[in-house]
Amino acid sequence: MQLLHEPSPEQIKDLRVYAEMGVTDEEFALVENIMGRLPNYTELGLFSVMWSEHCSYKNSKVLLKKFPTTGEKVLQGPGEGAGIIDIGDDQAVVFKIESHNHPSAIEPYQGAATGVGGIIRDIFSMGARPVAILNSLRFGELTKPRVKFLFEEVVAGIAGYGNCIGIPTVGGEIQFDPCYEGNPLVNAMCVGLIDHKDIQKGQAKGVGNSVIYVGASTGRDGIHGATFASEELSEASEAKRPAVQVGDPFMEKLLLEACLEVVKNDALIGIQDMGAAGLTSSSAEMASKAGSGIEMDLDKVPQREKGMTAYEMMLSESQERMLLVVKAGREQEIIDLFERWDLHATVVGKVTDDKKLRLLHKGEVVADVPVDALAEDAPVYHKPSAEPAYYREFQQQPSYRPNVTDMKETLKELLKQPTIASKEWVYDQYDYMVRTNTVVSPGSDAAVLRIRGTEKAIAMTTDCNSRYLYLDPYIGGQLAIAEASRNLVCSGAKPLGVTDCLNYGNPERPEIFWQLEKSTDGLSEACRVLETPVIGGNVSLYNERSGVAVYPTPVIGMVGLIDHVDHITRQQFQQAGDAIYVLGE
Amino acid sequence: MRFAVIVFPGSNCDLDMYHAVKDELGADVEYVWHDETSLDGFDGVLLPGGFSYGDYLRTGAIARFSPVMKAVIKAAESGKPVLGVCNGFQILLEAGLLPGAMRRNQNLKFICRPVSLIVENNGTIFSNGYELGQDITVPVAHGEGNYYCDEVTLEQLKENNQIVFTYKENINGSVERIAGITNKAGNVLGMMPHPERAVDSLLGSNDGLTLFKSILTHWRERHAITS
Amino acid sequence: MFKVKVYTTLKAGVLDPQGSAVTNSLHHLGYEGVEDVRIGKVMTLTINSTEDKIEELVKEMCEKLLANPVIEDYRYEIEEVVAQ
Amino acid sequence: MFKVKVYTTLKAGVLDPQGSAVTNSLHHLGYEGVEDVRIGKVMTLTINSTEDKIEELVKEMCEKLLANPVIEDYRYEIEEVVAQ
Ligand SMILES: Nc1ncnc2c1ncn2[C@@H]1O[C@H](COP(=O)(O)OP(=O)(O)O)[C@@H](O)[C@H]1O
Repeated sequence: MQLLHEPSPEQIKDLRVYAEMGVTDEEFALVENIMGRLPNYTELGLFSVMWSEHCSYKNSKVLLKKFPTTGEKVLQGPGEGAGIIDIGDDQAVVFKIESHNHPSAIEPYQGAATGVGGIIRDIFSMGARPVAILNSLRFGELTKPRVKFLFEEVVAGIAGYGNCIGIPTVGGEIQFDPCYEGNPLVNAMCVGLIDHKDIQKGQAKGVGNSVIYVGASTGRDGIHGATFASEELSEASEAKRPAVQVGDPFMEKLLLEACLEVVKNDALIGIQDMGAAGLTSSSAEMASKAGSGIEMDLDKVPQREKGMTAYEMMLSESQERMLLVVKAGREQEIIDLFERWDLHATVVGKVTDDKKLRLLHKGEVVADVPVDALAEDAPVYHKPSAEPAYYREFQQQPSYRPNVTDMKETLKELLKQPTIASKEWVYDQYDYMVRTNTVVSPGSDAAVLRIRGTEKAIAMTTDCNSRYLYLDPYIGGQLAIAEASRNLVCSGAKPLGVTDCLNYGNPERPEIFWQLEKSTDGLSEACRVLETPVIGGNVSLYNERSGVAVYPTPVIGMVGLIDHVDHITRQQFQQAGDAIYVLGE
Repeated sequence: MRFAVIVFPGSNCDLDMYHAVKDELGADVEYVWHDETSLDGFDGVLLPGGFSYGDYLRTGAIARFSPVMKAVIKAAESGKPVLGVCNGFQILLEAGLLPGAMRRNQNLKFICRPVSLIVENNGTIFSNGYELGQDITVPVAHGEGNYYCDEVTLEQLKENNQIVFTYKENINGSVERIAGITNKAGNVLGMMPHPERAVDSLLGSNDGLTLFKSILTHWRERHAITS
Repeated sequence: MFKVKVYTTLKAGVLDPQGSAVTNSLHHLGYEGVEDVRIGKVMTLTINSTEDKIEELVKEMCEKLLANPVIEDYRYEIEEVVAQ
Repeated sequence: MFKVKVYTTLKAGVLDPQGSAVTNSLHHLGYEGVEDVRIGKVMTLTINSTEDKIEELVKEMCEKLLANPVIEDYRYEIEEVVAQ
């Protein structure tokens, strides 16, 4: 979609062009008010992506506040690329989970692959070495050819990216249910290790310092991806879907190694990946967090296609790109460092003191917007909530007791269910061993990785039984946390903390908002009791197709610490003659 | 004995190879960057697995033009042990140091799992520590390990005893279940399975350690004679 | 009997990491004149069909399986051959 | 400026796992008439060169990098284009 002429500020207002970008009348009035004038097309684009649910959490913020996010060991809670928890000896684990649902529904291989690529960047942009990838997948019933295709391609995409970049994919979970048929869920989690001294912040500090762009060049792919993720899927939305992003894991491998070298260099001030809303979110957020401004010359941005507009460059979600702030005068050092990795780094701008994001293109100022307005001042909504009728009905039903006459047959039937059956077909395709730390591989309760050079190990898992949440979001939320904790404890680990990915339907529907509200209450309560703070996560709403919402699916990623590799316990029976105990009620 | 682990852009088993040699074998080892031009200070050369240059054209096709490959060829010609694992094997094939080529796995899927290998030749400098016919467990992790060579080449491989490892079950479609072969001189070994992932029983198997020990044993014997 | 060639190429604007890698490699080898490389697939199919159906058939197979319409364009060539 | 297309295909006699998989899938989809599928690559290169050199250049690039002579055959088409 290439516009010959961008609409003028007046046209934008009169023709309500903003509505096409997902901006409401009230929000547009707010933008006009903040700017003290009408925004031009590029400026409006910046607001529309930064104020999308995907970037601003405008519908979920009120709920996320309820999560316990602090703890003695928490070094970084929500607010940066990923959360960080201390594991002693001046080391820490860094982890985060993120969704890539809508892109995967359209182009499953690339959607899943770029989802993995994105979450890996979140980890190494903190300065951490990514050591493991996990995932959590939801599809419709495998009897449908389209579902089969989605399933096979998503798995291949995760494998393709993770195997190539050389980070082991060590765990995950998969559920099949008709509610996911039109809108599959693809969540990816990455876990990293870091020495305390290497922890980075994505901040643009120091007036006059240089803003450096590194990685893949910018194309017209993924324009408005964040907005796309904040709408329901439909034929109409698919027609205006952004151009598909193709992942380049080789490029990311180079970026990863180079960035981990850069974080050891004291010329580096801040670093952040260009994820959703690409250049816009990375620059605005880095400036806003530091209380500074950024001025960028878009002519300097490496471009893959000819004739790109400022709007297109700022909204592109091309993959494998990073934004750095580097001390003035030390740029060449950093550029040379990247050069050694065959990567092109370019100075595209500088840090200013006026708290504005100012963009130049072909010698003209094409946008001049307060950074806080973009990064902080998105409206916050508390949507109406209403208990759904289905829930009331369930509550009134007498509890159901299955009448099992033939235990063996029933067991066989259960084991045949794709959701329960072995997932070997899947993890056979993941290189779960690379970097040779995987002590407990996929197929057990939790994956366990030793930490080389120490006696310690970390255990990790992703879990969520969304049927429980559908039936009772409060209890179901608690159960999700409890299940993840049990999986870690059974591996010999003490749970440290949680990252969550909240996958729900359209929050503008009161029943859906109610599900969100109740389940986050349940999750929060369980996290408080089990002392597993939430150190980061992601929200994916509008997971609907033709009015059918997915079950409330807050996927829980949890990481735990094992003090000594000798304490690792496995799921399998170890030898004949061992006694078997049942614990609990 | 001093080993070089060659690092190409996109190598990702370099660390595993390094630690296998350093921590488990206890030999000297250093990383050597792809744009180095000499390997003179080293007694053995290890080409690790991974996805050099993304394996985007054909596996190993681009890496073989790295400056360091001239030095690898020189090392091979001078009789030093050269081991290529997985992508390392693919690079050796593309470079012509070993005969044949790789195709996609027969089921077109990446395969990662421990597999049984049969030691077909324990007379090489890489396999002298194994029993002939020994069944060892070593992990594979590849998408293109389906070895191909024409019939003439296959005959030569057999005649010269160049087939060192075969898969017990044909997991990927390889000609005659071939998992690892040497050059005619016997000092260059390419194999798809990862011996460096099987050096510590904590991670499942240490059957791969014998391979590294074999190299060291051979080197020591030779040096005992010459010195 | 027909010999059909189906060519798929990435749509303009879609990133082609393979092509970029080959371009870079050719530059390193000294072929500086290479400005761009895009990589696609060519599938050669031998099909038993009647003449009036073949084009429709090929089109269908392309849309359903051989090409990925989300990121690829395709074209085909059909040639009748005498079965041996 | 030249637009060059390089086609690589597996040599006759080399089993093509991708081709076999596509043949099977097509059969499953009901296209029983498909007897065989072979999959190759098509690389489209834009090259800045003089006319007398181009063919030699392309041949060299094929032999060195673009095709693997152990397992692949290649052919190419060269077309001169007017640079914009
Ligand atoms: N469901 C959630 N639970 C806890 N924290 C969350 C959740 N969703 C988002 N966050 C946190 O809010 C912060 C802002 O998120 P975001 O701007 O999306 O960062 P990113 O672009 O890296 O995902 C992040 O630190 C993220 O961890």
